[in-house]
Amino acid sequence: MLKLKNALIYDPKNNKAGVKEDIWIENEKIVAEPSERKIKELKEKDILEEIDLENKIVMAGGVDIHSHIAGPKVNSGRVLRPEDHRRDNVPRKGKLRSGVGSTVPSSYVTGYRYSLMGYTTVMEAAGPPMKAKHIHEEFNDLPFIDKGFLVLSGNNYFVLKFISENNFTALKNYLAWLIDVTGAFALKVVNPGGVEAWKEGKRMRGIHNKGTSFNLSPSEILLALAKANDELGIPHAIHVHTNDLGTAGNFKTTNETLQLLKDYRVHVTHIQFSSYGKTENDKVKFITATDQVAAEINRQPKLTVDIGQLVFGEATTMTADGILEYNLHKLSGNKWVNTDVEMETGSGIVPMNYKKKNLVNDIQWATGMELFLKIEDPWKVFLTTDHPNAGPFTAYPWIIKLLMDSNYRNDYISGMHKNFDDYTDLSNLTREYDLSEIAVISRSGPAKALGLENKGHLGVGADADITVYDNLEKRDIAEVFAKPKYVFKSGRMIVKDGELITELQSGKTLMTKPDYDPQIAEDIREEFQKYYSISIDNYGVTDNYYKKVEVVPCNFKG
Amino acid sequence: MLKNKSFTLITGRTIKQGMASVSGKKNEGYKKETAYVEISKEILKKYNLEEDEKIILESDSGQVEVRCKGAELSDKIVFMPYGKTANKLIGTDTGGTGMPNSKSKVVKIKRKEEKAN
Amino acid sequence: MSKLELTLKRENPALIKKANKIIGKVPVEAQNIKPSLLKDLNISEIGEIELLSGKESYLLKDFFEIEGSPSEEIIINGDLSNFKYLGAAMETGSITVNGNLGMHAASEMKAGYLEVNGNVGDWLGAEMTGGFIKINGHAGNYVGAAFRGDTLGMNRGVIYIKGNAGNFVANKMRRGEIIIEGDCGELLAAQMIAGSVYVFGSCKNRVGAGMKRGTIITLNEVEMLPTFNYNISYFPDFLNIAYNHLKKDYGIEVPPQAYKRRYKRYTGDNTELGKGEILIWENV
Amino acid sequence: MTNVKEHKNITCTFCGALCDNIEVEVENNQIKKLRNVCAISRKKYEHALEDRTVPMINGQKSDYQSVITKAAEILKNSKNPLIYGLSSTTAEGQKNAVKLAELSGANIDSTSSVCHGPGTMAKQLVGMVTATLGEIKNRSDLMLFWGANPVEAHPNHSKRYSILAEGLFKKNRSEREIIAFDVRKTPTAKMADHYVELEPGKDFELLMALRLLINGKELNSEKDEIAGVKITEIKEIAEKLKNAKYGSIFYGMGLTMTGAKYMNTWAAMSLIRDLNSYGRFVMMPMRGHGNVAGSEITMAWQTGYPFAVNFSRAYPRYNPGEYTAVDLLANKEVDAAFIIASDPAANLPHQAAAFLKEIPTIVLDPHWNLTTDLADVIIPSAIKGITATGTVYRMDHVPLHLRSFLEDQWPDDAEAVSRIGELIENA
Repeated sequence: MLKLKNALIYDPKNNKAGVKEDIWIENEKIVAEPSERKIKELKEKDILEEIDLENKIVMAGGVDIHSHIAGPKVNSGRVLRPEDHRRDNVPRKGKLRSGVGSTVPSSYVTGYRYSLMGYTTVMEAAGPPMKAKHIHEEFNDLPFIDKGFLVLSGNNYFVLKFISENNFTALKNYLAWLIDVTGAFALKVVNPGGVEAWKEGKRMRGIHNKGTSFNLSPSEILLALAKANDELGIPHAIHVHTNDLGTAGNFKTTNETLQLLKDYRVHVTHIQFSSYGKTENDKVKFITATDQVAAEINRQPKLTVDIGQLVFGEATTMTADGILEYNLHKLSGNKWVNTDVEMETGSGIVPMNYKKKNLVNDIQWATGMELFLKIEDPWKVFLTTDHPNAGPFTAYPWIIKLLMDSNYRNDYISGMHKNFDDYTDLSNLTREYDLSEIAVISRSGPAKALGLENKGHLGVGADADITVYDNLEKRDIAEVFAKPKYVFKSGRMIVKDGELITELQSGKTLMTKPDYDPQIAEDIREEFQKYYSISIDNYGVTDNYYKKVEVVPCNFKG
Repeated sequence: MLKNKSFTLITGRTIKQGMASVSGKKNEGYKKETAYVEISKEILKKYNLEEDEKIILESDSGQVEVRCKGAELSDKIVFMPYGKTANKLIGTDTGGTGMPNSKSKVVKIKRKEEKAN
Repeated sequence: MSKLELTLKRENPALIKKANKIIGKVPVEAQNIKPSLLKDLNISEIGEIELLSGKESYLLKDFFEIEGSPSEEIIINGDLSNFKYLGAAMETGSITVNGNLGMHAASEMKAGYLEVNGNVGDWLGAEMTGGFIKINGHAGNYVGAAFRGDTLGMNRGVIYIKGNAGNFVANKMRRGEIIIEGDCGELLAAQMIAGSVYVFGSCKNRVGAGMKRGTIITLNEVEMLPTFNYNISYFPDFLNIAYNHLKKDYGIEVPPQAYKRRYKRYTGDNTELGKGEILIWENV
Repeated sequence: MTNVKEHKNITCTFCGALCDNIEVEVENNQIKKLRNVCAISRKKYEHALEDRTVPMINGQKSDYQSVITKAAEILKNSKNPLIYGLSSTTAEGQKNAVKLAELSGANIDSTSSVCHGPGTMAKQLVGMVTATLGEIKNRSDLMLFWGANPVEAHPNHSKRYSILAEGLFKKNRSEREIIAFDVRKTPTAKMADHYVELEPGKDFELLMALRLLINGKELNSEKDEIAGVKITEIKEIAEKLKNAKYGSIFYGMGLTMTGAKYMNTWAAMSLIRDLNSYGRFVMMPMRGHGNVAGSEITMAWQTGYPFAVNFSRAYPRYNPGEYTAVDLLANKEVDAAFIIASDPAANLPHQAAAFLKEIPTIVLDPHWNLTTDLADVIIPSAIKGITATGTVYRMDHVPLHLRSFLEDQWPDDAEAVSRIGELIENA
């Protein structure tokens, strides 16, 4: 048994903000304080380990609700960018495997750097079902952290077919089957309808026009998926990457989407990219539209979002939204990868370098910041950089500093483009996050939104994923959050004094198993065999790919 | 003169080479299917080479003795199934790319025994 | 002025032997033989400098006899064709090699001087940002190039090769000058962004493929890509100035027939910006 | 009593097309019947249990544990070993090989470097627009084969994925136009609507000329042909490319092994990229070996790089031309070699492969081949997809799980490599 004593606990779910208490850990879980007799017994047997955390800040391990860390698209990004790795080398150390870092690190290094930052659970944001085995193969080489993946389901042939046939039962069965056979955690919806349109060589705007051979509008797809997701009881909402993402004036589409889905659970991801206004008489065209978007979020009780905060410097954009990456390529002239995945989805990759001297990049940066500050309830907004799209996840400590310290933020703004204030109102925002709010946006909130009841808090029964930070007094906030004093994963110390313990440890793969009628596989068999290029019998992920699995129950009730 | 004429050696797969390679690399079949050269029928005729005649192919990396086969080919190229024999002609210079000149090696044809053109 | 002289031992740990016969050589990574580092050490400390050969770590004295005194000026004798990264990231001083030298010589060089009395391997002066390199023999591929996937090759500095050079010379070059007295291989100045390359010998195919800007000057006919335009045949004054500068500032022997003569000017690559130029000396 | 067992949806691992519809009937650990196989695949299955290797050290028969121990000793004691091959083993074997390379400070390279590696290098310059094979089957109205001859290298490709396949939007051959670009009229070229014969080594020039036209610029050639193709014909081709709704190009070694090598593929990738300003257009490398795509994939997630990786500094470094097998062997820079599921003595330039004879060489392979002839240590192995399970990646990076349906006396590649690694790690 392990006792962490005298810690200053920040555990918003259990209403603790700087409360000095002890934490007891046994068998990977946080447990109640044992009886005095038990403690005496443990001491006598010398199996009670105590660590004194006097004056240290203690939070649950960080939870990232949206990050690109494994699978075909991420790996293609690695291959694409040898120049991204060359100067960031991680040698083998003890049992820790070697690798490379920078914006698309190798899988081991991804695990190390999340762990070193005190993050213990990360959700891979977009997996093509047909290549799910690849994701699980990489998961098995992604050490320390618990992870799961969101399966792409907004442009799949059978999804579009069943919706267009009004066959809602089949849709639900298909989605549940898809999650089951791919070992996914929840549903991801990327530019619904728009990815199919891209494959058909068409462009779609907004959510109301019908544009593809399936004769469906994005709104019809979104509504059906949100409803199916709620009825299946999947612990996480549908995870939506909006239509028109990245384009000036897209806040209208975003707000229409939010209003359309107001009766269902929705998580809108990297909403920074979806909150732009448009100025017509201007070369820049972009302007923040955070007032409008934040107002809608503040109005809706079920809705959650993550930001996708922009970070200046190198990034590698990657998404299932193929047309978006095509546009980024046209805009930047940078190298461009596109992969259309049959019957399911697309994807694209473009390296980017966000520059502080670039006014549009500044506006994007401000859009993220403003949303953080204008969304009133921290339980609705989560910290992400849509790694590695808007920047690498290793920038989280810096973003935390920007949120907690308005002086630092204003200093930083003073280095922006001279016209910055004409397009943003960040300079007028004085709000500062406190430690409890930081704990919400970086662990408790995302865990709750994902439906992970054992994550993101330090109550009895929680997973013993715990991060210990030095006190902020006289310390740089970013430094403190970048280098936790200790990190515990499943009750075992994995980081000490900013260094990884040199033993590899595997985390769990998080999955859900919603109920469905297995007949669905037979119902789709004929078309599958014809129009996929592999057999339906070779499609599913077999058990040999699963090393350490936790099935999260589907007990959401609407 | 045949000895003054250069060809680009194209190595590649053939279905028989594929079948032979999975039927045991040590078998005669594999050797047979990788040890011939296809040459334009016009060239054969022009230089009085016989179908199945043994000739010597030579590059700056080595030489091999192979049977020749007439084929519908441009007179700029000769074709060999890829394998050990063809690889005696392919040099190791990759020009810094890691890839040798497996389809761009310059070769010459020599008669086994000199006979009048 | 004092100099430091290193002479490669006949027997050294990089040799691959079979029945006492040398059959090959394991690469040695020599970036630590760096003037800025060595000048402040004493001779015995210099002997303790780490050199990696394959996966094994050795000391400089395992490979070299050390003579002279600590200095920014280093002379190395011996066949160093398996020595890589000599002069890499070098910032000051000079290195002279009497013998051949391996890959990545003076790659990412910032300043200083490297001279090789012999041949050098690939990636000479790759991504260098300053300094002067003189090769009295031949050079390999990727002279002054960008590393894999990178956007910028050589960005300032001078590379002067008396002999021939391989493929991909000046690949993605951004700034600076490369002068090749001999011939050069394929894809000279491919994807060049800017800068100048002079080839007094001949160039193999695909000169300037994908170049955006920059100038290629050659004294022999070139097989032009279909993506270049012929503009004009003229007497470019600026070339005489450039040649004088090469001679005066770098001591480069420009062939006399190159001066004050007619050149054909092509521009391209038209699939890119199309602002690159290729000047070809006209033998009229 | 006979014990006949039928296995369906078996994946053939011969080529990068990885047909996963093979049906096998097995009786008493013997294959009795095969369905859906191509001519090569049939031979492969029929020969699977023949010509099997046995443990050998220096030409003497040995036992399994001894060859594993000897292999570990060789790799541990060498200063700069090479691990090479990998394209015909499983992803599990490849992963373990990368770990072994790290543990032994080795160079690790796959047959990709002499195959489609140049395409990957081109991708690192310009990116690549691609799709899975089913997408091409379902949508492509214009298919180009460039320096690729699937009829002989991937015999079921045309039926399953391309020329003759039934797709969702494109139902059959008559709904697709096929153009073949090659230097000789291959059997694939004979199936095309148009055959464009190129002058050897001039692919780059033609691709660049097409790019120019696609970008709306004038083609001012001093000659009336480029790469042996008339300018008028090039203009017609450019128009066809521009008018495709969902064009596709399958490219083979004809691009990667000739002339400008990876810059050929760079030009092709740039052309395909540019064509996406008109309709959609995608490209696909016709990967040769069954899991050569997997070798790049597994190496990338572990090291960040697809092939040509060096571990002498205990972290991965990448450089084709330096850490690639042909260069390392030709320059005589390695002092030991471990060949995994490959036959460099047959497939690499002779002078490079010959160096394997000079240095301690270990071969891990289920069958005798030309490289086992010159090996010091031979480690037998189970046969992937027949007697061993594992993961393979198709040419379009679609993963497939292999099942085994015959029994074997030897452990598989993944286990052999992992056992060698353990001996080094725990030494």
